[in-house]
Amino acid sequence: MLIFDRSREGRACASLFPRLPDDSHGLPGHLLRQTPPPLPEVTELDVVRHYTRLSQKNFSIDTHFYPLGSCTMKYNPKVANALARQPGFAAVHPLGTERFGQGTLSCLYELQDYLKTLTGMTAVSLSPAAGAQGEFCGVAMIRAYHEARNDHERNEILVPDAAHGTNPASAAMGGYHVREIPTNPDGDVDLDALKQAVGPKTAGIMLTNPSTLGVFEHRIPEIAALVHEAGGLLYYDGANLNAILGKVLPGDMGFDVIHLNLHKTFSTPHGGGGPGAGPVGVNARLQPFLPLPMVAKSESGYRWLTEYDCPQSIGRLSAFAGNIGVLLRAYVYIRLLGYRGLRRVAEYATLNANYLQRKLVEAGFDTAFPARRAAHEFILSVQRQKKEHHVTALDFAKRLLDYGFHAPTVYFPLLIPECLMIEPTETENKETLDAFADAMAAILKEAAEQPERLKQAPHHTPIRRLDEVRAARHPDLAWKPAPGAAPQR
Amino acid sequence: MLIFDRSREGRACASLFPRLPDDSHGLPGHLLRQTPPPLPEVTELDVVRHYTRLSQKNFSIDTHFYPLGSCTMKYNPKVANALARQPGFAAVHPLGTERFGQGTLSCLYELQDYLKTLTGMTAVSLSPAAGAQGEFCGVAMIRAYHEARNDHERNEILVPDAAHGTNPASAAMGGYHVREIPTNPDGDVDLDALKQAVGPKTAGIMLTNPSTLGVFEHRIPEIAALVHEAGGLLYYDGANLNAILGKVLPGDMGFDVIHLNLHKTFSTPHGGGGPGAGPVGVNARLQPFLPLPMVAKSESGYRWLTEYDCPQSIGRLSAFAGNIGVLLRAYVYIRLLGYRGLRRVAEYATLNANYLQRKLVEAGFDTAFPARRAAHEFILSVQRQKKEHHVTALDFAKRLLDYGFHAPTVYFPLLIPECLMIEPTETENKETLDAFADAMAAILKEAAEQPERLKQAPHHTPIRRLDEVRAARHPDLAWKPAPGAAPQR
Amino acid sequence: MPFIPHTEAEVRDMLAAIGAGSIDELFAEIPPELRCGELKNLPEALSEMAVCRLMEERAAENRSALCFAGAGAYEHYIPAAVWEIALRGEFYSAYTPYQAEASQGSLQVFYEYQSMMAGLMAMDVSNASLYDGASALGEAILMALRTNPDSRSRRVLLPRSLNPAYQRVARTLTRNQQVELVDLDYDRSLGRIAENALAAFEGEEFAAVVIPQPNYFGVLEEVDILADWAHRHGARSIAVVNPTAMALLKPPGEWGEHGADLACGEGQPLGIPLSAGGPYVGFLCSRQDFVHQLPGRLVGRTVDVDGRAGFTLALQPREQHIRRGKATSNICTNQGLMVTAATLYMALMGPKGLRGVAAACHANTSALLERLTRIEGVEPVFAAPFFHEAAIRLPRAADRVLAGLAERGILGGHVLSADYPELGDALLVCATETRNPEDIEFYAATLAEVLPC
Amino acid sequence: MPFIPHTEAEVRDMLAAIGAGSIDELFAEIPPELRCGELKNLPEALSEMAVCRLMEERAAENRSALCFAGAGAYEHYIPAAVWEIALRGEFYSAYTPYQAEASQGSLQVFYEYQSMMAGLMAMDVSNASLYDGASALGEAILMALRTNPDSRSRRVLLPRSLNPAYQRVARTLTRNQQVELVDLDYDRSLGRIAENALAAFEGEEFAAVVIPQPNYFGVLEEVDILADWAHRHGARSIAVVNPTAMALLKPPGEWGEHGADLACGEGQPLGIPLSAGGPYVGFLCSRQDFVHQLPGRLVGRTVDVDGRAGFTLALQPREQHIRRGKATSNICTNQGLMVTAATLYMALMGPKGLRGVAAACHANTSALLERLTRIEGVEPVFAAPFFHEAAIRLPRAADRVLAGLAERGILGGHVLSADYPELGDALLVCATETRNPEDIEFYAATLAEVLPC
Repeated sequence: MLIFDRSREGRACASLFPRLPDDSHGLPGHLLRQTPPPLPEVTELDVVRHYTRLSQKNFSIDTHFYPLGSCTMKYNPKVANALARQPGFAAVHPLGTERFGQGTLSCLYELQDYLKTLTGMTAVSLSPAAGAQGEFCGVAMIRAYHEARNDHERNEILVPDAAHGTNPASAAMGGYHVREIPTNPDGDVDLDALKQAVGPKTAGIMLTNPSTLGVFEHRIPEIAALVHEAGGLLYYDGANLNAILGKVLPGDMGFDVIHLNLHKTFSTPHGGGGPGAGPVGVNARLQPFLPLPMVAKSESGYRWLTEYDCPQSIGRLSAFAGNIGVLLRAYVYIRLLGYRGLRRVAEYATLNANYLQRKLVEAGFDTAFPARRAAHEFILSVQRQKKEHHVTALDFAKRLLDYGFHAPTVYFPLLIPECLMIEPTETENKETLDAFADAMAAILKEAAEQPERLKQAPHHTPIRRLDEVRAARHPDLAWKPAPGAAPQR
Repeated sequence: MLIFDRSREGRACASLFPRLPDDSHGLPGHLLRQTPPPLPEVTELDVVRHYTRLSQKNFSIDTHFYPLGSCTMKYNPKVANALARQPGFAAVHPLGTERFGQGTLSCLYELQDYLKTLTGMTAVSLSPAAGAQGEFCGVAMIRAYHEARNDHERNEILVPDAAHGTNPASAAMGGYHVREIPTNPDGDVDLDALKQAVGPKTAGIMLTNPSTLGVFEHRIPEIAALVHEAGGLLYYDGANLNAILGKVLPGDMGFDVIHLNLHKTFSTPHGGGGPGAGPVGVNARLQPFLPLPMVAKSESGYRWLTEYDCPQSIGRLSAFAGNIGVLLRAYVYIRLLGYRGLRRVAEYATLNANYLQRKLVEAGFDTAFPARRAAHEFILSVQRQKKEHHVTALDFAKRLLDYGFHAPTVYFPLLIPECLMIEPTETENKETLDAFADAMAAILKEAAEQPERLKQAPHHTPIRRLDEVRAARHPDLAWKPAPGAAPQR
Repeated sequence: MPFIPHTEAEVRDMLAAIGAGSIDELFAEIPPELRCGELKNLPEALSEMAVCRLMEERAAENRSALCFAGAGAYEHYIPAAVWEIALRGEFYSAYTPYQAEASQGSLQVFYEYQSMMAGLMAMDVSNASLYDGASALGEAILMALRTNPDSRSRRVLLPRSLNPAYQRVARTLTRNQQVELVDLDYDRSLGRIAENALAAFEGEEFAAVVIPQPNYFGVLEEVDILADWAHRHGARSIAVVNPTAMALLKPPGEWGEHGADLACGEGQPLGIPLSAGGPYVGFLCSRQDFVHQLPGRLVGRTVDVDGRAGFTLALQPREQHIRRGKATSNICTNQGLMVTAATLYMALMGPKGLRGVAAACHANTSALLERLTRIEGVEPVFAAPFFHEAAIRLPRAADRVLAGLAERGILGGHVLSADYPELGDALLVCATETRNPEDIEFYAATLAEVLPC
Repeated sequence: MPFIPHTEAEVRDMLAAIGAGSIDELFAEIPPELRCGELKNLPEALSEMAVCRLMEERAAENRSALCFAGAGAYEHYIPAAVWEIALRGEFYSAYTPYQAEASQGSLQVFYEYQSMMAGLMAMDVSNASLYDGASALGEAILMALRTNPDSRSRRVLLPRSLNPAYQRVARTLTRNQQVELVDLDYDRSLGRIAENALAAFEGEEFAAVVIPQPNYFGVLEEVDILADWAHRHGARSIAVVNPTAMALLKPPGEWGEHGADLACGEGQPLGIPLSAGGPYVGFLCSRQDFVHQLPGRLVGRTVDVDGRAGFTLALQPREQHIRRGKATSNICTNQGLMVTAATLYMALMGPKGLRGVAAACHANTSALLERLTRIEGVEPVFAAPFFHEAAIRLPRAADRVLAGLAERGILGGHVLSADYPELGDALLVCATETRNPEDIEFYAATLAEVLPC
């Protein structure tokens, strides 16, 4: 039932109406709305009951294990939310930050510093609102760098075929052609192919390390040398930084620019899809091009850096300064963990991944790169089960929901057929991993003995498998008032 | 699964440990604990996930219609909670209230005034922590009044047989004998019986009006006259005040003392059983005996009244000043509704009750007092269905859970056999009442056609009917560490 | 109409269904002469926005204080997860869990609370809470009398070292029950129950003895001796303890040879905000064989018809809604929401965390006492070991010193002279884990500044 | 170990299962020369209590301001129920709803949001949000180009009366896409798009025209004329609107003869706190036939195998995780939590409530303007009707006036001279429904006091 179905003409949350002296506003009639917007007319109880019950239909970290590869669904500390939402932070108008928001600015300034240290970069801008915006930014800085050197021939960005879809999409938004680099059977970049691809047209390469295949690209120094020698730059997609936090610095691997996903590595909430935050870090040669604003410290306090300070900046990405509430949560997280705790993140994320991989291999699953150590995530392929029992990765995923576990990422990366990408994160305990492995083993047995159980799964969720074809062919994207409905007054 | 089952030795929420300079405290060994308390050793994620999922097993106003007679389960405005929990209110130490809590005291002072107006009483003390404590208080004041007049022979409190169990229990705690007064078939007090009972031993009478039978005792002026002429006092149990708020003042009905249930009439939360608040109001003759503390206003600000100001007070009921956080919520509620809104509470609660009663009578249910107008609640009896189909009020109650409705109050009042006491409150809308009536009608049909559906209900709740006999015979009231478990360090 | 959903059309339809011409007609059974007019001396409705602004102003009229007061209510750090979860609508807006199948969330929480409290106290059972610590003591005294029908006495020994507020509440609650509360004096130099005062009662009969730990002065009582004394005199021993302290100190169940019979106290330190005094939560634990005399709610674990473990209100025949005038108490609620918060707090802190809090409180108060008594004219009142409070004697009127500190934003403690004139200008001070060295130094420096005035 | 559950015994067992001797061994594939040492210039861990105290100090370093600034971010009253529900763990800690069966809560919320936004804008469809209003405009411009392949032009008319921050972001986002953004000047006395400026472009070809309502100066544009102009010139019309205003003003779908083609803007006024600038939420609505060119998430309603209504991500082939380099955008999130809050806000306010907010904002800003321009030397800059912001001209340096007001706790508005030097010492002021008559009087009195300095 939609909230609109609960609406009754004349019902309202009366205590939310501001008191009006009078409603004659004197605005010109031809610019006015003629019929009220078709928003629901309900009481506060209707709203609270409707959305509370809706919330209960969600899986979430707070209720379920969420081994969603490449998404780093770790526990989001409650205190980070509580502190970031304090009225002292929430009430600051963005255009009054320098005069009324020195406390906010001090946190942002320190966060810039912490992220520099954690990435081995020279400077950081916190303004990108999400990983993809950080990527766009990184590409734009690469472009600005080459253009500033009057190096206009470089029109290609290299991207491994295993990369996140955002990498080529961001390169395209930056006006680049995308050239895919194949992957070796061991999961590393095909160096020979890279050598052939790299050249005077190469603006840069976008890499995740550990890669989306869940393994550490250990020839990264060679890759860096190759690209740099050709005049290109290296972009680090920070999606998998959780695997190496405090262990290896992207700057030390030779990367020139990096974006971070604070909603992954620094445990800010995913919120059902956002808001995230995607700060970018650069080494000295890209520093002039960082997006605005950034925070600087002076004797009179903290202040925003603007176009006057940074004339070569690629510009602004949002009307104000990005997702500050998210940045404050990440700041709190870093202060809670300290440098030792941040390093432990990578250690225990890696321990959990390798342990769970071992348990699942023992249970009879095929892993994509059996010879390799898993980073913080790993990939199973159920291609064999598909051949033998006609069950797919999607069927495994849906059946897991019945067992009370969120599904892993499926069908990514694209080059592993029928794959399940599993990232347990460091905040889950051994019993949960064991219970998940047991569920996977049980489903494997079901796949052989009663494959229909999987194909028709899930059975116990609020709804079952949806008609995606109908959703695509006849998209119903918005409720509309019934055509015959009396016009609302 | 209990939280203890999730415990693992050595696991902890490390960020919650205070930093200690050193742990050598030098306290005498024979006064120290030898083994750590058997609290669970878990992480914050364990705690959040465990209790979030537990919460989802509850019915609540925020998720379900709760037609629980005599409990006034109306919507609890979210803003009342948000405001009462502001750090400015939450951080005040009780012994620093006069110096650091003038804002809190101003709200309490005004609340005292509002409740005086709403009850027609001369003075109010907010200190009782719940309705039952308010009742105890009222009885104790009646006793103190008679003792102050050296009227020591009065050792009886009259209580109608339909009264809440707390009434006789509170009278007993006040040291009184309880004498029950029977009820007429029309639901009113048996005046002849009252005339016979009242006399020189009568300390007072405890009444709810509208009564627990859901009807307004319209001979209340006669009752008041009878008791007062005999030298007794009238106590008003405020449990049902929602029915007459702003319509009739208990003071005008002749009552000398009243308690209020703020968690009913003033919409403070029930919280799974508490905290409530049970302020008491009195007319002039009982004023000297009110419980402490109360708030007074002087030129230098607000201050607590103490034993020095009120030497005849019955004393204190709690270490400090009662459930102040609850009082603040009630204050907010009153400010949101204003005097017109408070009066509407009774109007629409009564409208909903009479409408729902009519719907259920039409559906074929027997109502306890068909000749009477329902107040804010009414009583059905399924005695006929019990005789015909062997289904009980409890069966109806349990089956309602399957339909997504909380059960009404059952088997109270005791004098109506197989009764269901239904109070919809003013905050529920017509569709909800209609849906509830439809569910009741469907269950009535089931009762005739497939009574086992009722007897074995509920079918769809997280657990089904519990073995109460086992719970009573072999009470398991606390988890204990397994006897063989390794001693915790 | 705030919080009322009815549209005009619906009101018409509903009245028609009822067969009434107006809402007012529904009140026809009320004698007209009783009806009141509009209560215009109540305020007009405010919008939620206006109420927020009003309450923010009121909150701002409360001044924030650097708190060094205890005396029964303690500032502790409350982990953010506690109220985040406790205030979920499913807990906040649920009723008393009479319908077990619809209330497994609250019921299991209460069962876990009972388990944790029993464990912390090393007692067999705990009820699901009472209003606050002081009223819990009142109920404990009445319960002790019920469990001791063989005693010819209805006298109860009440130490003067017990929180005076608790003494007062115990008197209010037991006054009409033929109970005699007998004062037991304290040692003026040690600050704990005086050996000679106890000796003076040797051979007399008492129904119960109340034993605080730590006592009101923060001082540790010799609980083994006291519990054994009670037992020897046929009296029930009633422990009144601070729950935080029990992570560090010997719990009531282990006092003396037999353990205390009852243990009660204030649960506020377990995650409940100070909030000017309430709502708090009283706990009451007892020996297994007294369980039928416990007042208040109890939750038990049992199984459902399918054999699954489940929880339900247990032993309800003790209670007023069944036994009415013969119930163990008139109480018909627990402090459910506070219990939920306390359970979350204890689960989050665990044995190590709670012990850490206790140890930090003791260390901070020790540091505070040491630092304050370096000030000229300030001295400790008592010599015996203490937990997280201590009395200091000041060289001038304690109340005026407190006023001076308050002007500088410090709640400097609680003046003892009203209840204990014999102690002179004594102040009860407290430094929990929330106070850091800079706070203590600031207090000391300010006190030094205020004192000479 | 904060947030890490592993006990020592478990680590041993897990390593044994893996066949590794230590955790460090798990990192053996990383070339040793790349490994970093301990990052000691990061701080040590703090306890949650210490972090709270730190952040409370930082929050206190933020001074509270009586806010009269708008310029793209607006202080509105946020009903308490909004974030109470939006922050429930099930919304807060959920991922993007790829697994529909495990995400019906978020999916239905997003569908309802899309429905509400489409209804508010009188457009056919809305996406499930973008980062903020400015980036939504950037995406809208790129989308307009994609939907207009017949146009030989890649020129887009960008009014100078549009928020300058939006102009900047549009430039950043479109710079590498061969788009030419062409300035469209405003009338110096009316404060809206100048008729003669538009006339100067008559006959030229544009791919899109951006139309703000209200514009940056708070002034109402003649949207019907502008939308029709765009249509006549083969250009897509892109509305940039304030969502609160749309409860009062003609919505984009009804502009001119055909309605705007796209409508975008900032959703912050719909229940999102100011929070120094973010996170906010951008909305983007369009005509039905452009839906395959929409960037960002879209949720559709469909049925499950049992025929029950359910919700799922729709038209995913538009997106980067499927189409990669050829996607409609690189965006792979929406602002889910903000969308949830905005949905709750709109549901709570309803049509009457939102209109009431809009009307109160207009009335308050009218009163503010009237009151401020009674001060000697203060005058309105523009003569045309406005919504809830207005520009005033000051008799001395606007920035110094603002500094004077700030000293007295007032955020007096936003200085226009940096972006519009031609306007002199102009200040953009705003009074939403949160400002009451006393606030306005206080501002005026303070301004009168500050001005002569």
